[in-house]
Amino acid sequence: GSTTTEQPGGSAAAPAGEGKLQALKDKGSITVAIAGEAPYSYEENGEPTGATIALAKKIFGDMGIKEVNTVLVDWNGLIPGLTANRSDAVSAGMSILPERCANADFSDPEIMYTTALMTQKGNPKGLSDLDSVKEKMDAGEDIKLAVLAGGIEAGYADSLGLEVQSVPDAQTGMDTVDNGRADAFAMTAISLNFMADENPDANVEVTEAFVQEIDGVPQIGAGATVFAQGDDELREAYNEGLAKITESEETYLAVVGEYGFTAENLPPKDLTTEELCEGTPAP
Amino acid sequence: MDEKFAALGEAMPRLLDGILVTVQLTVLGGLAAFALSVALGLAATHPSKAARIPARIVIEFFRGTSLVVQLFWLFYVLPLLGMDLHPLLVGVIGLGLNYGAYGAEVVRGSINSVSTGQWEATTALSMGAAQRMYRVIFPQAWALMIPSLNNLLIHLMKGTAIVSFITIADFTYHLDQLKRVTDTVFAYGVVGLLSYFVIALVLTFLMNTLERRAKRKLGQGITVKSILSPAPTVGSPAGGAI
Amino acid sequence: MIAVNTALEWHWDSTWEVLPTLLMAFLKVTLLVTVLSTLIAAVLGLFIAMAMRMAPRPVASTIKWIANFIRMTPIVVQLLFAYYAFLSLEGVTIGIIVFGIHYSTYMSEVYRAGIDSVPKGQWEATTALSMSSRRTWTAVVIPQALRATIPALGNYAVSMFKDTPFLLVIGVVELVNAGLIFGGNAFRYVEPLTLVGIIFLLASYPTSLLIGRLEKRLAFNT
Amino acid sequence: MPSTPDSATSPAAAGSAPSAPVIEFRDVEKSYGSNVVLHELNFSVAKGDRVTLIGPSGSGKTTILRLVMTLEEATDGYIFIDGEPLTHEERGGKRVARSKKDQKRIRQRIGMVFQQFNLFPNMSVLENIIEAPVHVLGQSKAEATARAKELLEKVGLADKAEQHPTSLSGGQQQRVAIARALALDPEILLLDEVTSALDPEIVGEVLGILRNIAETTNITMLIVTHEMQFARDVSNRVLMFDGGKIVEEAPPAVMFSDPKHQRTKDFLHAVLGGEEGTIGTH
Amino acid sequence: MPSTPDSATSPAAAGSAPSAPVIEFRDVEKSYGSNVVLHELNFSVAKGDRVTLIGPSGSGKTTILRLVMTLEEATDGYIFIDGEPLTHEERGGKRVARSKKDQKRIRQRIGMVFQQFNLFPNMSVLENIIEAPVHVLGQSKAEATARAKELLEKVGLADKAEQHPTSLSGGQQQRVAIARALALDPEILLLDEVTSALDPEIVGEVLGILRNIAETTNITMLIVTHEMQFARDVSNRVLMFDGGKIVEEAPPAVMFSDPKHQRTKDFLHAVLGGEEGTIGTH
Ligand SMILES: Nc1ncnc2c1ncn2[C@@H]1O[C@H](COP(=O)(O)OP(=O)(O)OP(=O)(O)O)[C@@H](O)[C@H]1O
Ligand SMILES: Nc1ncnc2c1ncn2[C@@H]1O[C@H](COP(=O)(O)OP(=O)(O)OP(=O)(O)O)[C@@H](O)[C@H]1O
Ligand SMILES: [Mg+2]
Ligand SMILES: [Mg+2]
Repeated sequence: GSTTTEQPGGSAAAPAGEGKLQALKDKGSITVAIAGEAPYSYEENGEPTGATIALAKKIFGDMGIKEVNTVLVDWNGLIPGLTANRSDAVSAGMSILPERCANADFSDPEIMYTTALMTQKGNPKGLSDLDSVKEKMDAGEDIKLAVLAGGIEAGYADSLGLEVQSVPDAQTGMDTVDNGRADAFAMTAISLNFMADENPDANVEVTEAFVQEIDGVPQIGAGATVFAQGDDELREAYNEGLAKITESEETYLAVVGEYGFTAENLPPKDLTTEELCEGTPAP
Repeated sequence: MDEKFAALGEAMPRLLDGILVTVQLTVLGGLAAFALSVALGLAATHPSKAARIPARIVIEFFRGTSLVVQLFWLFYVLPLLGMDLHPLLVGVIGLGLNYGAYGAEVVRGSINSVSTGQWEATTALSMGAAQRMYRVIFPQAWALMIPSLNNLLIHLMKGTAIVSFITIADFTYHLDQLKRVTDTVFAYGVVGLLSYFVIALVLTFLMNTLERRAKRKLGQGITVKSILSPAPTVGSPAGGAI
Repeated sequence: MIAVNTALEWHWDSTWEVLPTLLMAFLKVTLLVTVLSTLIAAVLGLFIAMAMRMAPRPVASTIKWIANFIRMTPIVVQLLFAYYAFLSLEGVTIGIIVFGIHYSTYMSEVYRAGIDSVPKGQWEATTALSMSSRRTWTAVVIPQALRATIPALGNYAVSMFKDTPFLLVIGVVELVNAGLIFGGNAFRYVEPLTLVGIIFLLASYPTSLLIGRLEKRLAFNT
Repeated sequence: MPSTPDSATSPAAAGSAPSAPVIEFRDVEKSYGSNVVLHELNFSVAKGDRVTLIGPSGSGKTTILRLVMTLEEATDGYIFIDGEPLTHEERGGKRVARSKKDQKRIRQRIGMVFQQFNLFPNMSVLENIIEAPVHVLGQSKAEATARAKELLEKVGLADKAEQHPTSLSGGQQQRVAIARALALDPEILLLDEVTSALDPEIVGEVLGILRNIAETTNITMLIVTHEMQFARDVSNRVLMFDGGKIVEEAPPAVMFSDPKHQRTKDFLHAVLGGEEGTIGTH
Repeated sequence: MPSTPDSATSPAAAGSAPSAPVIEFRDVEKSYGSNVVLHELNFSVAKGDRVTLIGPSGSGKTTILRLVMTLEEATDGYIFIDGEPLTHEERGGKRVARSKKDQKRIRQRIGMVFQQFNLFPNMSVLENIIEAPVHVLGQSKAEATARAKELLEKVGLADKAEQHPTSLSGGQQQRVAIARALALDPEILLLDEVTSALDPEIVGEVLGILRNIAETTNITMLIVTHEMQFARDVSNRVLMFDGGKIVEEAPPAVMFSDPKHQRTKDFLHAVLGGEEGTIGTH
């Protein structure tokens, strides 16, 4: 079961720190927090599914933790829930960012992110990336750009000085484009492509993915599972399992391929969480 | 339209679960808020400063900050201090604290608006402080406070719509799911708002009945029409707001 | 319990980083929505109160039930409904309109009570002086009714202010949402949310005190 | 339009020739729901009459004044002011309401002073008094102010013009209310227990002012009061009411020294503390 | 502890030997802020005395009763009940407050009837009366009820025991309030304008009851009233107050027929409508 109301009471998570891994193995189940974002981790017909869920099920399953329970929370509740011990890990493809590393521990990179724009079919305003949006805006064209409230693209737009509309969720972002309230919706390429595929009737298309540069620095994003600080044993065990999957394109796509992931999303072997945490990703 | 109702039928068990959660939160939160209202309200009218000042601080604190922030703290920060509560319990406590602080003002105002003559009569009859409150003042203040408490209860019921924020799958949460398979106007507009309205009307009816009983005990009449009327009382002892 | 310590530690650098963002969100959204919605609610509320008093019965009771419906259903659901039903409007605009309409139903009751609070003797005196109904309203009833209503209207404005975090359901980045987003990005929640709480208290408590004093002064002079 | 009725029941004011009554009640009935408050009431008041209405609580005295002031409407029957029907008239054998405009025109000749003063708290004393002259009669502000000052002088409050009514004592407020009613130069003045909300010691001031008005003007007065001494001093007729009917009618000298009806005797006994003979003649 | 003071100013009730005063005011001063309401007041009341306090509005009459009932505290000076200090006592040359417990014990000997009755609307008539006997004196419910019925009989309301106070007329409510005060068997009964909220015709009933109590019991009474007739009938001493001071003190027969002080003359003139000599002796 996955909805919170079915929880017996208190938190379902095991106590943090030493011995946690063993405790989870003994229990045979683990609780991961998700934010309900397709195609990473979400619920369909009340059942958790998605790419990171598939990863979690495979990796934890191989460790002997057969059951992966999910708790669906608001994006902003993922990390507080983890520190408050309301979950054992966060499986939502959260980006590894330097400021985050000080307050929680990421696994090794699981997903490489690129950005894309969703536009109406035929891309009437001829937009290709955020720089093109900026150019046209500066040229006085009336371009409305939607971003997810609190999303990483909101940060990009802010750095570029773009006027934006915030939307509460991805679905709404697509609706705004479909209805013409916005001309483009910036988000990760994976999410946009997945949504566009799921909704063939919607009057939307997705641009080629791009890597946004801010002040000349390419913003390479990589997502990972998050563990509470101190759960080193658990995280290392997870990383071991993850390494077996990210070993080759083949093993990687066997797990996440069905959720629209491609080779592009496979993290390069030499990219480490430490580097990303220091803010010096390899080009 | 048919397919929407089909979707509604399919979602019905979950929607009913959601309504049950919402009603649970409303009733339990309401009871918690009421208990707190009385405790804080009595403390706030107490002659001793040692009782009054802490009560005032608690009241002002919980009235002055937002329910969303309070829920966040209770849900995510309390566990760090070693208090690990079930989400539903967090919801009940959060609603209870926030609306209880407002309710305390209602209780305080109602107690203060029992006429000074009644207070003086208890002195003239040598009644003790507890006896005075329990047997004379509170029963009269009770009739005065019900309409305002009803307003607060409706507010509390409306406030429960935010609890999906702390992972509770309440009615609004399931409306969001329904929206995905039908559309917004149908899910929020027709199903959602109407259901909430019915819950609010039922609550109001119950509270009006309570008020009628209380007033009858005081020998005051109250019409059937006023029981059915959902209009709020303003210029309440709390000063009107909320 | 290492996590406990880091999560609850107070980081001054995070504090200084988030404070400007919060203040901007407070000024540009929270305050803007509160002020504009209060204006809408105050004007619309008066119209509703007048319509309920003067319109023919069926119209008046229709208005009354609509007002009750709006008043007794969650503003969160109303926001969601309006946000998705009127996709051409921006979140902040939706917020201002929904808050304005929702609270106008409360304010109409305040006006009604204010008008009712003008003693019957005052109305009778205007009849005894053969005053016109227009003059009765403008010179006697409204000036007296407003005295009784201003504090209550102020209290509703404060209460609206405290409801603005509900805007987060439609993605409007007001004060609380700005704090949460900062938390979500930096994984630090203690500083932003404490500051949010303090800003709320700083804004609402003095306002309430002011209204309380206004209330006393107006009551004394009547 | 009915013809001006003959003054049938009204003994005209002492010495004057019989003239059309200023107020006439003809078969007036008033009920609230099933509660009949006035029963087929007939009486009339001649110009310059000072009529006092006395009687136990609930006997309908206030209701009569309120009917004249059009604060209430009679359930049946007709009231005439200077021979003209007030709220209803008989037309083709039917009782029909008069237009608001007609009612308003007639109402302008009538002034009323209330037990609770009912001054407008949002206006100064002067503004209270000039309100109706300026906005109803259309007098200029200067003209109305000059007259208001005269009236304030008359009630002994010339120095209070700029004050707020709430800062005045009860007796002072009541005197302002009297000035306000007089500012419209009414032909008829209705006074409903104008002293019963006042402290006993202040009552005298207000009664003194009213006595003075009665002596120096020719305004027709209808007075409800529990002050038997005042009734005696000021009025030329006393009507004793009970249960919505006139029980007895007489000049005050007769009514107080030698009441005919048992109900009147009982009432006077209760009100005067068992000494109904003790109210002296001046 | 001060010694029991001699009854210095109190003319004891007719015929009885001089005894310790039941109430004594010694240099009592009361002010609200800078407004001094009672000035160094000295007087005492002997057992069985019926003292009427008269005087213009604001002269401090109510304040005196409220001080005795401990609804207010004196700003200076001492009040003794049966020789025992009430709210404050002198200890080591200093004025110190007595404990709440002591105050409560003394207060139990005093009953008060208010102008506005102040019956508890959440209780029936009977419950109002037995409330204090049961919950303060600890009587059994049966015992208290029996006594309450007796008292209701005495005030003529035996049939109203189960009714709600709000369903009674003002006069009936006041009679219940009297019964309620008597149910505690007070030694002292304080009555503050108990008839002034009543309709004039009903006043007599209530005064009759009080007269009866005065005649059939030995309760010490302190009465504030505007009913001079009643003061005359019931009391054996009248204290005339003005500006928080006793202006004149005399038996009623003397006070009403031959007041010495000009202030008293003026007051009686105003209250009695200029006929201060007209109150007859019974
Ligand atoms: N608005 C009303 N609705 C119902 N009944 C009313 C209303 N106004 C007056 N009455 C009733 O009409 C009757 C006469 O009332 P009215 O005020 O004329 O008496 P009154 O002689 O002036 O008495 P009082 O001396 O107490 O002022 C009373 O029985 C009263 O209850
Ligand atoms: N709570 C109070 N605060 C301030 N002043 C007060 C208070 N109670 C009474 N006073 C003042 O004390 C003075 C005496 O009041 P008190 O009520 O004793 O007069 P009284 O003789 O009973 O008058 P009345 O005949 O009008 O009842 C008055 O000037 C009054 O304004
Ligand atoms: Mg009357
Ligand atoms: Mg008094």
